[in-house]
Amino acid sequence: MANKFETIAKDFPILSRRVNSEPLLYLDNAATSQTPNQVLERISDFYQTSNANVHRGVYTLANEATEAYEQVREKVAAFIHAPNAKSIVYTRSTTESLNLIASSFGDLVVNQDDEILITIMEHHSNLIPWQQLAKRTHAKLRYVMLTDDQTLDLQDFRKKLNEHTKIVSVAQTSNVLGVTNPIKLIAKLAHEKHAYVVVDAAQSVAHQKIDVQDLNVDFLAFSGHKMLGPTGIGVLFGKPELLKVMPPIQFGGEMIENVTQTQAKWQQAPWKFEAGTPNIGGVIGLGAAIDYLKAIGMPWIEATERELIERLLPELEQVAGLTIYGPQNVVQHNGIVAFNLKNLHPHDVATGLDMLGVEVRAGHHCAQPLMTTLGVEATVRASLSFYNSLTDMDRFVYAVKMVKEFFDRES
Amino acid sequence: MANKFETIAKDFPILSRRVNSEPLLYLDNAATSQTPNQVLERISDFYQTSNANVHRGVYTLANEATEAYEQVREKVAAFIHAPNAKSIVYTRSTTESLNLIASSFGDLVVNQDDEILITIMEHHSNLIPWQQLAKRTHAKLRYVMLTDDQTLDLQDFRKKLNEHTKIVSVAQTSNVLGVTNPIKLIAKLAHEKHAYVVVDAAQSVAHQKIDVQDLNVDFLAFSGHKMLGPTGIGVLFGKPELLKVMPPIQFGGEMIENVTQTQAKWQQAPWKFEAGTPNIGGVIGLGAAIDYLKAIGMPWIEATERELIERLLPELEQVAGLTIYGPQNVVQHNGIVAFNLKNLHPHDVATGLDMLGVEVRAGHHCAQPLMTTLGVEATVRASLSFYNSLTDMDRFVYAVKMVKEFFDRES
Amino acid sequence: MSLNKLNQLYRAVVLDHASHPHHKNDLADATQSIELHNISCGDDIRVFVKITTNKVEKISFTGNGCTISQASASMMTDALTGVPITKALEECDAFFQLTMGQTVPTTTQNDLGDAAILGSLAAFPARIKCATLAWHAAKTALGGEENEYNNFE
Amino acid sequence: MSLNKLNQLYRAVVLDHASHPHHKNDLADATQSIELHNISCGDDIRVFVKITTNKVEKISFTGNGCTISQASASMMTDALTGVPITKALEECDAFFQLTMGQTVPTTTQNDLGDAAILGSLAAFPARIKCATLAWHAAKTALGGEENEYNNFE
Ligand SMILES: Cc1ncc(COP(=O)(O)O)c(C=O)c1O
Ligand SMILES: Cc1ncc(COP(=O)(O)O)c(C=O)c1O
Repeated sequence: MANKFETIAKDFPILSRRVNSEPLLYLDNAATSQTPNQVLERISDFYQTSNANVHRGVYTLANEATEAYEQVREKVAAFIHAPNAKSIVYTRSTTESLNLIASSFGDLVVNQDDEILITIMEHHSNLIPWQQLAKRTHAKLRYVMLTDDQTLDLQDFRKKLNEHTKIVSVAQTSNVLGVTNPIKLIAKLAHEKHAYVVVDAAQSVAHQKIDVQDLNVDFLAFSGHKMLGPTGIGVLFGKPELLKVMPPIQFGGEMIENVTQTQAKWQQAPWKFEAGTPNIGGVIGLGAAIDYLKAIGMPWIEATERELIERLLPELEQVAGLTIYGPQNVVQHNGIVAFNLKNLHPHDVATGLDMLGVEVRAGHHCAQPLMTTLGVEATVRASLSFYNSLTDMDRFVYAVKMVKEFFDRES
Repeated sequence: MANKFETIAKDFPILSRRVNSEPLLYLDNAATSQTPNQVLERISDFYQTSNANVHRGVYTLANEATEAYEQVREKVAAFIHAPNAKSIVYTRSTTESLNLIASSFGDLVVNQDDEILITIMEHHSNLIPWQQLAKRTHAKLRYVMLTDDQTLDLQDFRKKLNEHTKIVSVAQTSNVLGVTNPIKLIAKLAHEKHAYVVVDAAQSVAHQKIDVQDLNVDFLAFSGHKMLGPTGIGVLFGKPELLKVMPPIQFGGEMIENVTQTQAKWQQAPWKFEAGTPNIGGVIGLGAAIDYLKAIGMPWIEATERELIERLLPELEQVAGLTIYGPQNVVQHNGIVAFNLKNLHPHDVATGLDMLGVEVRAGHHCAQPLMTTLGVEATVRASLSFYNSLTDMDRFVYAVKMVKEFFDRES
Repeated sequence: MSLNKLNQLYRAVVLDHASHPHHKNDLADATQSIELHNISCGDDIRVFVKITTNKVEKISFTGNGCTISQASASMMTDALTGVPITKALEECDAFFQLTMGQTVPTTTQNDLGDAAILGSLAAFPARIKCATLAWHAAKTALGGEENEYNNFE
Repeated sequence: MSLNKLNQLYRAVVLDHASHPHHKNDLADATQSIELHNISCGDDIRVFVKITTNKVEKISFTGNGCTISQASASMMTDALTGVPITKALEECDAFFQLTMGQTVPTTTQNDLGDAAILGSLAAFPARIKCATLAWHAAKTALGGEENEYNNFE
């Protein structure tokens, strides 16, 4: 396996840079993943050989660009086992995907006194769009809370799910708690109450195999930049029959079939949602990222990340005064580890780690209501990727201890 | 100058590829521009050395990324002489910028029976958002028509502009007619009637110097991919006092200051409009594109393109049965040349040209109401850039003649 | 110069169909009609069909477009007139395969008539949509494809 | 190992201000109060001022944050208490310059008191916002900066 790590590391030149004179140890993969050379080369190559606008020209170059752009749609569909490419809408990001559902589909199905059910662990991007929808429609936004072990409280979910629930929207993997929620079960229960199910897969798509048909979800959103792709490209999967009835929310070139001075007729889905020149280079990069992930293999990625977390978590727990959020049992905990050191503010800890070349997040992680529930202002968060090594885990724990010592000595 | 052309051509490797066994002659610059190596290298370099999410982390890498991202905002502001970086909002494209104005600002200021004034030469992206706004608000959408010379009829503009006009939205340069509209005058007249002025600068930003303060426009929109930058990044300039009162239309991470279970407080502009992870790589690329344009020099670009069009237009006019749309006087005509050959459908012409390696658009150019006004279904369109040469112009005219001969012989 | 390649596409029969299209008219007694647009260029085709006892008794078209789309529409009406619906749907699919460069049985090629020569389109991928528009409209009108376009808003 | 560099930032005086902040309380007779958030992390500071005859008679703060933000807020209240408004605004600007690594006159440094030592922040660019939050709130409360944040929606 050591060999595989070394080969992989070569694909990510940034991993061999230095930060504050120390070798970079990048542990903020939940914020954004690093981008392998293969993705960057594919993008450059596209611009240097086939760059043209899509869906517009009848000439050779435009046709090449359009084919490349549409082929990635097939690739994305296959990657999450969507029924067809038409169920894949390109967006900027998970955030835009979720906003599109809330604005277009939400306004279509949610009425006064209906309920929208989300969870207290949601990222702001899967929270504010629903909060706004609830305001617009005078519907009620409800939150499923946590168990004592800081995982999703399924009993509370069953309790809050009812005939008024129109939409259930939930993260597949929390970006703070290190838990993955039982989406298949949630979807089954929600569908029994005739609610639609939206899944925020931002934190899961690069870490486990996703099968939207097996999960039987209505919508699923994710971002290219968290799965080795470039920024600026996201995906919204929607069941074709739902995408079909949803109105577009941006208007302009490419998304229309016909326009007169007084009216316009839309294209069919997914194109009706893609107004204007899309992020063509971003789509090409996303395709390359999927190729890369598939070449490495999602099962290998899952297994490797499991090995890493099983090395990390027990060691981290040993550090005196260190609190880990989310489930304490390593088997339930995935590669996202939020924690705090007693009496130390997470920013100060992160600055200390930064001095040692270790890059972790400190803050509310765009999950302020969750912070309130956990009773903290902020946390430190380390998040792994398959390109991290076991040595990285040891180095990280050592760095945490050093930082703790530094502040313990000073204060 | 020949030397400068050769140096420039080296920056665009795509220009030396072949299409249908002929050297590529790319004349669809109005659809999207080609991307110089300098831009691609800057993007790759960013991913390989400083890639991190912006505005989120307190560690070194995140700080580098955020600074790079925000420095480009200053660069964009300087490029169009905006009063400050805070008046620059990053979007996906011109289309998204225009939708943002129509949805956020439009709904704020337009009421029943108000009028929105656009022109018949608008691209669908500067038309359908207003058509939809008019529908939502029961306002009236009016169109300024063309003179006999197929330029904007300023008399008609003065006639249709009145106290009910709330918004005037107009392209600085048409993507079909080869005309540039007198924005400064239009803005002056509109402001006299207390209307707000929106400018679609998609086709002008890469071809002339823009000074939003001198023009005194309220909003201005453009796309990176039409100015040597990557796809997926656009800009909305807005006067700070207007951006300040506009509500955001997408919600999520990054755009908030504070969130509770029941409410949220937005960041200030421009960040309140940038929900979720933005196209960071795209922003970096846009910065590099601006650097490239500035190094070449906007005055040089303008002069060079003028030289090209003055070579092209008279030659093209000589071709029997060829109709050029827009002003016939070369002095008024810029580097976008829409035309038709008698009895030939533009698609067939474009396929013929494609066989000769010449890539031009054929179709309605996302301007169907304009096509109706011109009395055509579609046109061929050749559009130039400073990286085209005088020889390219000659080759293009020769190719048009060959294609005409082919079809004349066949039919 | 490679305009010779154009000869493959613009053969006499294509140009002839385009300038003198067959069955280019409304059908007053149509049982179904479908309009489709070629989004990249604005070409539009409306196809009318009159079905009796599971047969395409009449099929015609109206609309504007390039040589290829007009010729293809004309050839389509020739090929499908008087043909049982199931067979007509098969011919549509065979035509799609042909334009994508796939081979189809000689008997099917024969059924397609003049349209079979548009197999040469495979060398002009950017123009395939021009040729297939009328056939998609026909297939939709015959119930073989869903019309996924939304209505005027 | 480069934790030594941390010593520059976390000197005794900083840690002392952070653990025993001065003027950390509401001001019942405040003439103005402003709350600001550090968006990347959720730190929040509310600054209260009581103005009499163009002077900062009292200034205090409440809120949560890291060592740097708490220490800086505490130092800010020390520096600005009793100072004429125009001078207080100048001190805010001087503090911003200092944290960006620019030099300011020694007399101004003296006016800033303990806060001057946060000039070492220039070596920690990611933390500048932590330190400046309280000063921006103060400047806004003193009318020197516009509060551009929108209200709760
Ligand atoms: C769970 C979750 N949802 C949504 C998002 C938003 O993703 P993006 O910023 O790419 O839109 C993130 C990432 O920050 C996330 O972790
Ligand atoms: C005049 C004009 N406006 C708007 C647009 C839309 O630009 P984009 O597709 O980059 O959003 C274009 C480009 O196609 C254009 O030519």
